[in-house]
Amino acid sequence: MIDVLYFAWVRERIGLPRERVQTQAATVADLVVELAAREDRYALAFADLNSLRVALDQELSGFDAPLAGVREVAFFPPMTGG
Amino acid sequence: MIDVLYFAWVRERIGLPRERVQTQAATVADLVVELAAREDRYALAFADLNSLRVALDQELSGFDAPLAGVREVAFFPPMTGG
Amino acid sequence: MRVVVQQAAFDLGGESNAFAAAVAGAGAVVTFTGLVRDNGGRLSAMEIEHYPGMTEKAIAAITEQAMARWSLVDALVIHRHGRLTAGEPIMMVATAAPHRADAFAAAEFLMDYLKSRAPFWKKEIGADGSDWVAARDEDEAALKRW
Amino acid sequence: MRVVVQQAAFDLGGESNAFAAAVAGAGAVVTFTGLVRDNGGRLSAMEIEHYPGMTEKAIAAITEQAMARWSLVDALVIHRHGRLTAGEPIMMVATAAPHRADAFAAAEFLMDYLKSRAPFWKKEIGADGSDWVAARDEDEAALKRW
Repeated sequence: MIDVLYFAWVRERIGLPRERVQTQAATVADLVVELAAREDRYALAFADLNSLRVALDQELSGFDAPLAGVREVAFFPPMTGG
Repeated sequence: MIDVLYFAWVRERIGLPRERVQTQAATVADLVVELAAREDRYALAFADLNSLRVALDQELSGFDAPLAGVREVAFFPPMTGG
Repeated sequence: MRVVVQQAAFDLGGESNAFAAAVAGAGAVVTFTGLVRDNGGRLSAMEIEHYPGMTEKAIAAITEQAMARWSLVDALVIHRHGRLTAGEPIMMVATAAPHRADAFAAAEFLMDYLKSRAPFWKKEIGADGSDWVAARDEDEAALKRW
Repeated sequence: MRVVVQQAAFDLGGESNAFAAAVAGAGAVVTFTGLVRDNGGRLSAMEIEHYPGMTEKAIAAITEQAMARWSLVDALVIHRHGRLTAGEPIMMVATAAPHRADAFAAAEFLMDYLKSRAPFWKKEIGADGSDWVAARDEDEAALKRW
């Protein structure tokens, strides 16, 4: 079980800020495929990976990163701080 | 007659902040020659023109600039503002 | 070095004075303050979402990088989240160094990284609806100079 | 645009707040503050001589150049003269622009020109005597980038 968090328009499209997910996905990309297959709102949120960023345990990461040992995955659009 | 002003170590070497000077000098360089010929303290102040800057009527200028119509000449070392 | 992430407003002047007073030996202090632009009166508010936990860590890591890379005496980052109105300060950065080149470079570095690498997302609330602010290509490109 | 040349101390925080409050439409405010360095405790005071009349004109001309060259909403320069002690603010610059790149560039431009083209001369007063601060080659070189 991992915690999956959504921010900004990813959160709005999926309709919730976080959830616990039971998964055997080996990588972030595998997890995205699983989530996108769930429902339209997930498919819509994950339609374009180029417009998404991912953090694993609060560190920016890539979609090819392994999920072994990861407790928290967050998906969000490019950041607009400052 | 023009007003000649001295700042920083130029002022200290010459021993006064400003004076009225009667001159027929055509350029700043000519005026420098006249002043340097006066006394040792002037010669010392004007010994190295590379370490001096000049302003004519409060605008930075060059040593080859003409003095015609100029009312105020200022000599000083490179500026250290900020 | 101090990193603050908060919803409450901060006092730019008070923070600037406190920062400048505490940097013995520094000759140069640079501050950057980001304000909510009113976009010609079309913007009524801005909502800033963030990722609690990661935000503080990401900013601390960026600030430590700046401290290591330039001769800084001190650095400060304050960043707000929540709902802000036009003209309000969103965030500020302050850097102090013996000479100005380091203070300027470190402040620009911090801003470039905060823009694109700190987990904040801005939403503009206007009279005709609201929209997430899109990341600008030039902000991503700005990171390449460091 | 505001240019102030004065002997009296100024309040960095108060000036920063007043400046930021008056720049409607700006998203970015940059300030630079120059402080008297204590040089490891060797400096007891600094005396700043200037050229009354030319100083104000030179700073106004530099600031007008900055306003013309970048998209600035406003700019402020305050520069002191007279006797200052270690840690005291010597001068400040503030710039406001829609975006940060303009605010940073204009502030750096102003600083580079004030360093080498505004008629101020600094003398450091220490325990073992006093000395005029020499202009640094790198300050003259910094002008070449503009």
